[in-house]
Formats: sequence, structure tokens, C-alpha cells
Amino acid sequence: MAELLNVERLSAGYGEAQVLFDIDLALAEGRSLALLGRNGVGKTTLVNSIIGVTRRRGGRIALAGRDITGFSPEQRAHAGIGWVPQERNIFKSLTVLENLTAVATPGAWTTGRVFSMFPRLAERKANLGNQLSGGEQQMLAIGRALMLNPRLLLLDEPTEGLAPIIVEELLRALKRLVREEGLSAIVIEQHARKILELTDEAIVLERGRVVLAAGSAELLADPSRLERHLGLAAA
Amino acid sequence: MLTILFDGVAYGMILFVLACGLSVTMGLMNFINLAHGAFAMFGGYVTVLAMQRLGLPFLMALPAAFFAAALAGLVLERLVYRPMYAKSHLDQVMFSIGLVFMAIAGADYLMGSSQQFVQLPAWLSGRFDLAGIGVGRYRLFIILLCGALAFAMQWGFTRTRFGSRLRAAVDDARVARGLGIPVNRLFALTFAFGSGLAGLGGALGIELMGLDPTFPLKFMIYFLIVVTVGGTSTISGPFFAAMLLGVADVAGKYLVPQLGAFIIYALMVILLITRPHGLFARGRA
Amino acid sequence: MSTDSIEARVQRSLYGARRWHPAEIAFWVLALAAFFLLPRQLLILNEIAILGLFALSLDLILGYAGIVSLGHAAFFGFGAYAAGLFAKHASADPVTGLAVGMSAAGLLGLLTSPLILRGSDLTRLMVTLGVALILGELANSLGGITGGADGLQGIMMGPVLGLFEFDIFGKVAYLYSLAVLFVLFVLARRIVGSPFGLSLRAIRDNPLRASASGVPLHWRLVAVYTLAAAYAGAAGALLAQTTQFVSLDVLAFHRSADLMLVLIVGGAGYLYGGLIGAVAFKLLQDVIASFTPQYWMFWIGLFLVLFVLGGRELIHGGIKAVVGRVARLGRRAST
Amino acid sequence: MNAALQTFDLCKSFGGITATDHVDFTLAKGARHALIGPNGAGKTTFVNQLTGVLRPSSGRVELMGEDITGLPREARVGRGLARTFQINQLFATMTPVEMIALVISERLGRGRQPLRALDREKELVAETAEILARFRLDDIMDERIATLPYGKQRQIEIAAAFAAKPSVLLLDEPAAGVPEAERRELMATVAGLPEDVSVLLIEHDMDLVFRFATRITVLVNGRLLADGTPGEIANDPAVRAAYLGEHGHG
Amino acid sequence: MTIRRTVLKGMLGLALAASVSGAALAQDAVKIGLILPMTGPFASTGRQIAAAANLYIQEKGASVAGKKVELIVKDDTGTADVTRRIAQELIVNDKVTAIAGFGLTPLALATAPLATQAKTPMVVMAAATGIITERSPFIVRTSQVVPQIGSPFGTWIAKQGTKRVITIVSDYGPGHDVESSFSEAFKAGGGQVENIRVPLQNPDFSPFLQRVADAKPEALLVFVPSGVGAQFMKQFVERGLDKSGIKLIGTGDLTDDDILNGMGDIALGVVTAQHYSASHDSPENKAFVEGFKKANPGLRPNFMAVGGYDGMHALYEGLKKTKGEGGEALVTAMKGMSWVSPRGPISIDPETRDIIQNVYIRKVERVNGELYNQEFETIPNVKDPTKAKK
Repeated sequence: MAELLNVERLSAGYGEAQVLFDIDLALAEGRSLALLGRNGVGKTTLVNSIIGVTRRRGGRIALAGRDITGFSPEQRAHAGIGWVPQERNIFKSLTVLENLTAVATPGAWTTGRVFSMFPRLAERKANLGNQLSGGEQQMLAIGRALMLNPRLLLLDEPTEGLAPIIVEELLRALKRLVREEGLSAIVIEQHARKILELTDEAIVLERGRVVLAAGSAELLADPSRLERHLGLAAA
Repeated sequence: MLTILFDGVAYGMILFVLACGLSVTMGLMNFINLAHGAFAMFGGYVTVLAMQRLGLPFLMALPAAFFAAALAGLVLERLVYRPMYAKSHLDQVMFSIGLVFMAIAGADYLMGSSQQFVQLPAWLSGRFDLAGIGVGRYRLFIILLCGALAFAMQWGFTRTRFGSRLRAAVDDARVARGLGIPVNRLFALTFAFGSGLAGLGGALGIELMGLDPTFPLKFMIYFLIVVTVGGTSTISGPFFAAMLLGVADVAGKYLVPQLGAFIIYALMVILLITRPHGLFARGRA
Repeated sequence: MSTDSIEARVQRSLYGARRWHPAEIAFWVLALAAFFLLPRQLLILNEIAILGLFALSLDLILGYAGIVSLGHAAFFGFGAYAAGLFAKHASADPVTGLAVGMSAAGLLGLLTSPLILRGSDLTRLMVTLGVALILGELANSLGGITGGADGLQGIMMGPVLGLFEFDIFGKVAYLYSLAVLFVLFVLARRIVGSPFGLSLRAIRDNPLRASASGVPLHWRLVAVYTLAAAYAGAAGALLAQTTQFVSLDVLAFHRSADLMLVLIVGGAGYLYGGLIGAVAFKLLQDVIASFTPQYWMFWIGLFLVLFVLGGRELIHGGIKAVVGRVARLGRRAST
Repeated sequence: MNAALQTFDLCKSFGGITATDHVDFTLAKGARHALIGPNGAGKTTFVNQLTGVLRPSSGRVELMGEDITGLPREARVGRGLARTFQINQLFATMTPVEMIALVISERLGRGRQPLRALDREKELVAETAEILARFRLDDIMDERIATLPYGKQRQIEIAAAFAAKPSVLLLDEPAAGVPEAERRELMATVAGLPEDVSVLLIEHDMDLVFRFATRITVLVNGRLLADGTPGEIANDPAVRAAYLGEHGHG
Repeated sequence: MTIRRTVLKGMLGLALAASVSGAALAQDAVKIGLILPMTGPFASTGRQIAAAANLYIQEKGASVAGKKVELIVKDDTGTADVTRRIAQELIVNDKVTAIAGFGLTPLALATAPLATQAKTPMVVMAAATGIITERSPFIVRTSQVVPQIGSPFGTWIAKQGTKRVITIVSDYGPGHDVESSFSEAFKAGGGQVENIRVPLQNPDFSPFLQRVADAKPEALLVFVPSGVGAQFMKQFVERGLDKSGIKLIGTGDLTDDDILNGMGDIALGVVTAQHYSASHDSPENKAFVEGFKKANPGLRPNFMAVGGYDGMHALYEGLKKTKGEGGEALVTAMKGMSWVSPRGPISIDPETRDIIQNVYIRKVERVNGELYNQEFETIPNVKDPTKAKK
């Protein structure tokens, strides 16, 4: 199995604050990874560091064997990383369709395919980004990242703050992407169980470090390990 | 009265072409470029030289002005503007005023301090009456040309992929970068295009506003009014702002000449107090 | 750790801002010494002192409260006209005239302060500019009072404090301006170091936290804007009195723009920036203009561009080194 | 009623999105209360309404039984409601001494006085020294705040709120972004706050919440989901669902 | 100890610097300070005068009454306080014998008290508002006084049988002077006049021109700063007013020789009154124009230049009489002086120290492919009518 992403001893943060400390992470082609941990432990910072919008303080990142440490975010995007940012950050003065076409690069993913995956978006094709509901924005953010025809998809809390029915729909779509399409993905999620069913591997971050790395199935089978790191009380 | 409206519209059109490049660069890079007028002056002088020295016809001199100013914008953006984006607004103001000073003295040195003129072709001079409205040929030409430009820009900004990428970059440059949009290159192109437009505006304006080395300073205030009132990040905002100012200025001076120069300033202050983020800014949560 | 010793240290820290640094004393001694050493340059020194006071005024709002203004000449000019008209029609006494100029400009500042409470930097730049432009147009159209474009004629100033008559060499003018500058500077220094001044810096640094710390933003900004306007008015009054003439260009845009350049060159937020900037800017302009009366603007422009592009660090580094050396000397002298 | 801070039917919506949905909340006098909830649950919006950064769409906020819904921010501080921010909001160019002295000088009503000297104010100096000592900031009190390590800045964030002598203190994720080593010191400070100050802690770190709080409120989608003792909350199935993503929440 | 030495060293350095700049003062030189707008919107005024003054020195030699003449040119930066300071420095530091130049009225007015105080002759070479010479007994003017042109022009226009005129002037001192002097004389001659003022900084004249078009007067008198006039004429023609029977008239500023040739055909036929035209037919003027063009390729002398040239002449001749002495003696020497200038015969009124000169009525015509103000009528020896009345 070829190694798609390789992160070595990555340290990063924003401005003065350092958030990540010596992160090591590897992901093989076609595999998916759940990135777990409580709020404020650095999950988003890790994803943002992979796309390159944080301040790197050390370490290296390679994509498909190619060192992309010195790449600008747009170069990383073109190298094959699709990013679904935490706040979704839909371009508010662009229509749904434009949000997709503005970033598109030629490949298997087209607007048609995105619309067939998220039919709600097709209905709202001509609406502006800021006229969408939270769930539609999330679908659009995912569709937008797919338009780059990425080799690796970064999803930052795709189900956050959404109604359960929408969450179900999104999870179904994600499942299709990683299981059927075989797309590599890193997914940040607070709701661990939901996402472990979709992913191959999982890591747990705590205070900017990796404290647990295991197979997703393994963790699902032994909830106590998860509970220890993510649970409500230590008890 | 309609003639006044017509004159005001023509005047507003020129203001728009002069200022709209500034508005987009301000919205895109949050960069206050007071030297925008220097590009306009450059375009004006290119026109004068092209017509007087090279004997180019007026219509040929206009594109020359556009491309010369655009090229100057492209080169300067690369060489000296880039390091300024990260600096404070005050630094940007100071830097661009410095550029204005250099441009003024440079133009004076190269071209002399007196007013420059161009000879319009015969078919553009004079006027004709249309349903009782006196229509100046040159003003009509300006309205048609600038109107077409504004229309094309609005179309390019809202209907093309370049436009949507540009708007995306204005909306959220960080995410746009992360999604593979080459924000810096877009900006360089936009900057060059905006400078080119300023150059074109400068060329068109020789006839109406005159051209001498103090041009960038004399009209800086007008550009800024258009941009602050119209807001950044759209084409239509500065367009309507320029129209409003053009018509209000011309009509005001016609109707109450005693108040002459007050009108435009008073209008600006009132607009900015009531709408601090610009006339057409989208409401913010 | 005893709280007592911490208390002493806190007191010392807070006193630190108020303590006169040896370099400061050196600065003022030099300013006074210039009177004796440069008898031929008193006129430009007078202009520098006035510009310095004007820049000090801008520093109060820009450097200490973070309000940008591109129309500060409004207050300068208003003070100049107020002092000029007062001298012409009421009394030729300079000190009273100065007070009149300051109060008039301060009042104008108070009245226009609501305009600067909202909006972004750009909006503030434009609104302040608009106010100055409107005032300039007013002064032009009220020719009966202001003398319009010909300027306000026939100002005859009495002797300062009834003793010192203004002379053609600018001796009294410079000493008078320097004295006013010094007194107002000491006052500004006091204000900046006061609880009020601290709250201004708080607003500049972080308005959100300032209000969460109990600072009423609006009132403080109104207060400092009024104060700065009065200072600018004082500078204008000094100009009117020492040149015995007021013309429309006291309200002109270039005066506000130059002022901003002066302050940025000197550095905002430590009171001396405006003074140092005034010295640097005037000398630079005078020297270059005497070499090339036609094209001095080019070189000033080039200076500004290079200054922003990286020269500032060099210059400020140099100044810091000099100040440090003076401080060391001062310390050695006091021990 | 023994309430320090209370909201009645508080609502806030942005455009079509409801961020705070009819919240009735009570912070008892002297409480050690935590407010938790997943990201985007509306915690920060809620706090912003308490402190006056945002105006509620409807509903009422009372501090010590007095309606403060329409008061400006600084007036609430004057009445004893202080807060820290999730993202540091400090005076970057000041030193810790100056920042603390500012808060105290405003509380003592000195901020209006342009001619007094800070170091001559006995009360102000004494209180500043006391705060600096309490928050262990005395060794760095003359450094520029912007140059201090992040953990220290966090500490100043709390110290500055505390210097306002609040009767109610809102701590918005005080430990966010703080490295482990400094986190312990920070939480020790929080634990050591005087008992007459009612504290509302907004936090994600459950260790911290359960160690600190005697009462916990859970906010989900802008609505009050649960309110009770730590034990009750830990065993509440709806809360577990909201946090662990177990199916079958109602 | 160390400090004292450092301070001493510093003081010494400063003192040295101060003395060096003063040491250049040569005892037997006559210095003339020329303060002009060299930058900004009126820069062309400064260029013309400086070029003419230099031409004069070049022609007549750089010494007078056995002393070397030194010209110090300074930029007034367009502000009154700077002008005054520069004048003061020239008087106090450079010990100039006379100050000269002064492009704008307020700048001249600001400096006037200084001339009185220092008893330094002040030759006004451009500024044209009437009151200037009344502000100091040391002021001598070699340019023009606005009413000197406006008033006889008003009379002349009335005499041509014109009944209704509208005036458009820039809203500043000289503009007001033109407006009032012309209107008064024109009304005295039986005409009707309406006055419009436009802001000094005015990019677009269309609203004002539209008012004119609505009112349909027989003639439109215009006074705007030199340079802007061309813009005005273009808009006048563009609006078709030239074809509607409204005659465009003005003071010579409108068809300034400096830029006239660049205006093109629109300027043809415009009638103006002025004291100087580059095409004035006299041997003095031919020599002047030729010399000027040779020294300044591409530049044609205008009325500003002739003011500077004659100002230098007045100073030279005055100095010859006083044997190089300045002060009151020099002013007295210049009073009543008369000579033939490139513009024609002129003299300095001994009473008012203002210039007495011919005023010419001209029309723009094409001569040898270039546009010139061709004089066709002369009103001889005009004094400033305002002062003459007093």
C-alpha cells in the first residue's frame, strides 16, 4: 500500500500560541482516518496545518512521497488536498454553482456528480452562499472540496451543529466517498462512534499531542479506551 | 435640466472608471493605495505623447494608455507594492503618498508643469440636440464607452469564472488559498487591470478635467470619496456612488452655485455618518 | 514574597512613565540651546516648534487613542483664524489670543467628535477630511470675516506678556512658541501618564477589553478628541500670531497629510515622535528644496517610500542607540 | 432568591439561525458553575449577551436582582460583572502592571482624571500589587504583555477580570490553548478565587469541569438541555448522546 | 566630566555648522531673493518668471554698479507662512538687497509687513490684486493690477454696443477683482451684467456653462487661473456655445501665451484684454521672445515672464542709480522710472508704486501655423483705476 500522507514531528500554532507538538501521522492511499479529541486539543489546527494555513514551527509534511512542507496552500490544494474547513466558509457572494466552479480542476468530479450526490444543492444552484441552511452549507463545502478532485479529503467537523436528519444524510454521503469511491480522508469529529464506523483508523489528540492511535474497529469494540480519553468523567 | 443630468452622468462615468480599480484592490487586499491617481496621470501623459509625438489617432491612444498604465501597475505591484500588504494602513497611506510625490515631481521633470491638451477628432467635438436636450458628442462617447466598460466589468465580475474566483478571494482569502485559488496572481492581475482602467480614465479625462502634474493629488479626494461611499468588493457600489457624486456635483453647482464646492463634501460626510461601511455595504451580523 | 515589596515595585513601575529620562532633558536643553547656537535659523525653528505642537496634537488621538485623521488641519486652521480675528478685533495680547484659539478649536473638536466614534479607519479618514474641506470652503466663502483667499490682513500682535515685542529675527517668536510647546508638552505628558491616559491606551490596544474593564469608550474618545483639537488650535494660534497673518492654506488638505507623515516618520505613541518628525521633516524639506526648488517633492517621496519599505527600522534603531547612550551618560553623571 | 445572575426567556437569533433559544438560567451566589456544550451550541453567544457585547432579541438579564439587559458593557463591569475571553483580549503594548492598574483605576473612578499621577494613588498601587501577587505575575510585571508566553497571557486575562472586583465572574475557556505545564498553575488560580465571587466557567476540558464545578449546565443548539450536579450530568443519557454521539437521543 | 566634554563638542559642531553657512556671504554682492511657486498648481508661473529673470541677467551681465548680482530662487510651496519665513530668512540670513517674485496674492500680502519692517524693497512680479502695493511703502509692482485690465475692458466692450454680459470668475481674490472692475465699468457704459463664481478647485464647468446657455447673454467674460482656461474653452465649444452667438471674452489669462498653442482651434477668435502678448510688434519684444525661446526651448514667454523681466529691469536700473544701495533709496529710485519694455512703454507710478502701462485688445489668430493673441487696439497708459479714484 502506497503511503499518501506522511506527517513527521509537526509543530504548529497561530501567532504566539503553539498548539501542536511533534505530531507524527501516516495515512495510506485509500484509507480514512478519524481525528478525535475534545475541543481545543488541536484537531482543527492539525488539519489546517496540513493544508498550510497555520504557522508551522517545525516538522515535515509529504503527500504521495512529495515533500510539500514549503508549499503554499494553493499549491497544496493543487497537489491533491481537498479541504472542508470547520466553519464551512462558503464564499458568501458566490452562488452555489459558482462556489463549485470557482475552485474546480478537471477530473472525475464535476458539478453534475456533486449535484447527484447532494440533490438539495442542485435545487439551490442559483442561491447565494449565505442564503443556505447549515446543512446545505456543509454539503456545499464538501462538494466544493470534491471539485478539486483531491486525493486526500480533509473534513473538519462535518456534522457539527446540524439536525440529526441532516447528519444522517451527510454520514451516508461520507460513507459512499470513503467506502465506495475509496477516497482517502481525514475526518475530525466530536461524536466518536458515528465516525469510527466509517473510518479505518483513528487517532486521539490531547493537548496538542497524539495520545492514542488504533484501528477504528478495534476502538469500537473496546469503548472503554475511548471513554477514557473522550468521556465525560474520569469515573 | 436633462442636459445637466446628462453632464453629471458623463462626469460620474469618468469618476467611476478612474476609481473602480482602487475599490477592487482595496476590497481584495485591504490595501489603501493613494497613488492610484498616479496611474491615471500616467495614462493621460501616454495619450498626450502618443498623439503629439507618434501622431496616433485618439481612438488608438486610448488602448495605449490602458496598456501602459496596466503594465506599470503590474511591474510596480511586483516590485514595490507586495511588501506593503502586511503593513499597517498608516504605513500604506504614507508609502503611497510618497509614490504620489515622486510621480508628481517626475511628471513635472519629464513633461513640464503646464496643462496638457489633446485634439479630439472632429466627430467627437461639438454637440447636437436630441429632443431638446443638448448632447455633447464627447460626453456621449464617454457615457457609451464607460457604460459599456462598467457593464462588461459587472458581467466579468459576476458571470465569469475569473470573476467568481476574484469574489471568492475577496470573501475569504484564507479559505480561497486553501482551495487552490491563486490569490496573489489574481490580485496582481486585478491590480494591473485597475491601474489600466485608471490610465484609461486619465486619458478620457484630459478633455474634461485637464492634465498637469498635480493631477494625482487634485483628484485623490474624489477617488477616495467614490470608494468610501461606494464600498469595496462590488462593481455596482462604486458605480452608483460615482454616478451619485457626479450628478449631485453638477446639478448642485447648477442649481445653487453659491454652495458650489460644499455639496460633494457635505454629501460624503452625511453618507458616511449614516452608512459608515459604505452606501451599498451588505449588512453584517 | 511580601506584598509590600511588590507594592514598592508597582509604584516604581508606574512612576517610570512619569520619570524624566535623561534623553528627554537633553532634548529640551538642545531645543533651548538652538536659540543661542543657531541665531540664523530661528524662523525655521519657530515653524518646527509649531509643527511639532501640531503633530503632538495628532499623536494624542492617533498614538494614544488609535483614531486616524486626515483632517486635523480643521482645528489648526480654526485656532489660527480664531486667534487672528481675536487679535484684530479684540485684543493684541498673545497669551489671551492663544487661549481663545485653543478654546475655539477645542469647542469645534467637541462638536465634531460624534463623527469619529463610528466606522472603520477609512471612514474616519474620509469624515475628518470632509470636515476640514467643508471648513476650508466656509473660510473661503465668508470672505467678509476671514478675508477669503487674500487671507486675514492687519493682525498686529502686542508684546508677549506685555514685555517682549515680536522681532524680525524670530527671537521672540521662537522662544514664545517653544515655551508654549514645552508647557503643553508637559501637560500632555502628565495626561498621558494619568489614569485617563492609561484608559486611552487601553482603548487603542483593544476596545473590546477596554469596555470589559469598565472604560466608557465614547466619552473618553470625545474627551481626547476635544483635547487634541485644542492642542491643534494652539498650534494654529501660534502660527497666526508669530506670522501675523492667516490664509486659507491653514485649512488645506496638504497640511493634514504632511502632519500625518511627520508623525509616522517620528513614530506615534510616545509624544516625542511628532517633535522629532517635525524636526526631520522640515529640515529635510528645507535642505532638499534649497538644492532643487522644483523637484524636492520627488526626493521627499522617495524618502517616504524607502522609509516605509525598511528604512524605519534602521532609523529607529539608530535613535534608540543614541537615546541609550544618553541615558547611560545621564546615569553615570547622577552617580 | 439567592441568585447572582439570572436570565429569563433569553433569545438571540442571527438572520434565520437561532443561537440562543428561550434560555432560563440561574447562577447562584457564590456558585462554582460550569456551562458546557458541543461546539456551536451557543455558549459564547450566551455569554456575550450576559456581558452586553450582543443585545438579546428578547428576554431579560438580571444581575443581583437588577435588570441589566439594556446597560452598556462598561456599566455592567461597574456593577460587578466581569469576564475573560475565549481568545485573549489583552492590551498588547502594556505591561501587566499597567493593565491591572487600568482595571483598578476604572473601578475606583480615576479614569476620568487626566491630571493625577498613577503612582501617587495609594489604594490603586496596593490593589495592583495584591492582584499581581495573587496571580503570580509579579516576576514579569514590567514585561510587555505581547512578549509573554501564552500561558502567562491567559493568567493576565483572568487577573484583569478579577481586578474589577466582580461579584460574578465569567470565565470563557480559560485553559484553551495553554500548554500542559502552565495549565496546572492556571487552574490553581481559578480554584483559589475567593468564595464570595460567583463563577461561571465555560469549558470543554471535562477534567477541569468536573474538578471545579459544583453545578453544571448543558447547552445544546442554543437550548438548555440539562442542569444539575456533576453526578447527575455525567449520568444523563441525553448529555452522553450529545457528547459521544450515541444514537437514540431525544 | 565626560558629559561636559561631549556637550561642548556638540555645541562646537553646531556653531561651526552655523558659521559655515553664513561665511559664504561675499561683501560686494547684490543678492536678490526670488520667491516663486516652483511646485504645485501654479508652478508654471514660477518657471516663466525665473526663466525671464535669468534671461535678463544673462543679457545685461551679472553685475550692476560694480557689484556682482546673485539670484536666489526659492519655492514658496504655495503656503503663506512658508513664503513669509523664506522672505524673512532671505532678509535676515542672506542679507538680500531686495525680495521679488510672489505668484499669489495672499503670499505677497503675508510678506508685505516684513518688507516694511526690514525696509527691504519688494518687487511683485506676478500677483495682481489691487491692494498689494498699499500694504507696504516698499512694494513696487511690475506685473499688472487686475482692475487695470478689467475696467478699461468693460468700457471697451460696452462701447462695442454689447448690452448683456455674464461673468464667470474663480472664487478667489483676483477673480473677485476682475468681476467687480469689469462689471462696474461695463455698467457705467450702459450694459447689464450677471456674475457667477466657480470654486477654485473645479474639475467640471458644465453646470455653470449650462446656466450661461440658459441665459443667452451676448458675451461671456471668463477669469480662471491660467491653464484651467483652456479646459473652460473646450467645454464652451463642446457645449456649442460658440455657435449660439455668445462671444467668449476675458482677461489675457484665458489665452495665456504659455499654453495657447496647445489649445487648438477652439481658441480662435477669442477676444481678450491684456498688457502683453508674445506677438506684440516691437523690436524690444522680438529680441525678448527670441532670447527667451533660445534659453528655454519649447517655452513661449507669457505675461508672467514679462513681469519678471521688467522687475529685474527696475531693480537693475534702480541699483545703478543708488550705486548698489538698497532700502528706501532703491524704492525711491524705482519710483517714476519709465522705459520701453517688451510689452510697450511702461512706467512706475511714483505715487502708488504700481505699474502704468498700455492695455491691448487682442484676438486669437493663427500666425505662421501658431496661435497668437494679435493686438488690434491699444488703450494707452492705464493706471490702476481703483487707486486713481482715491
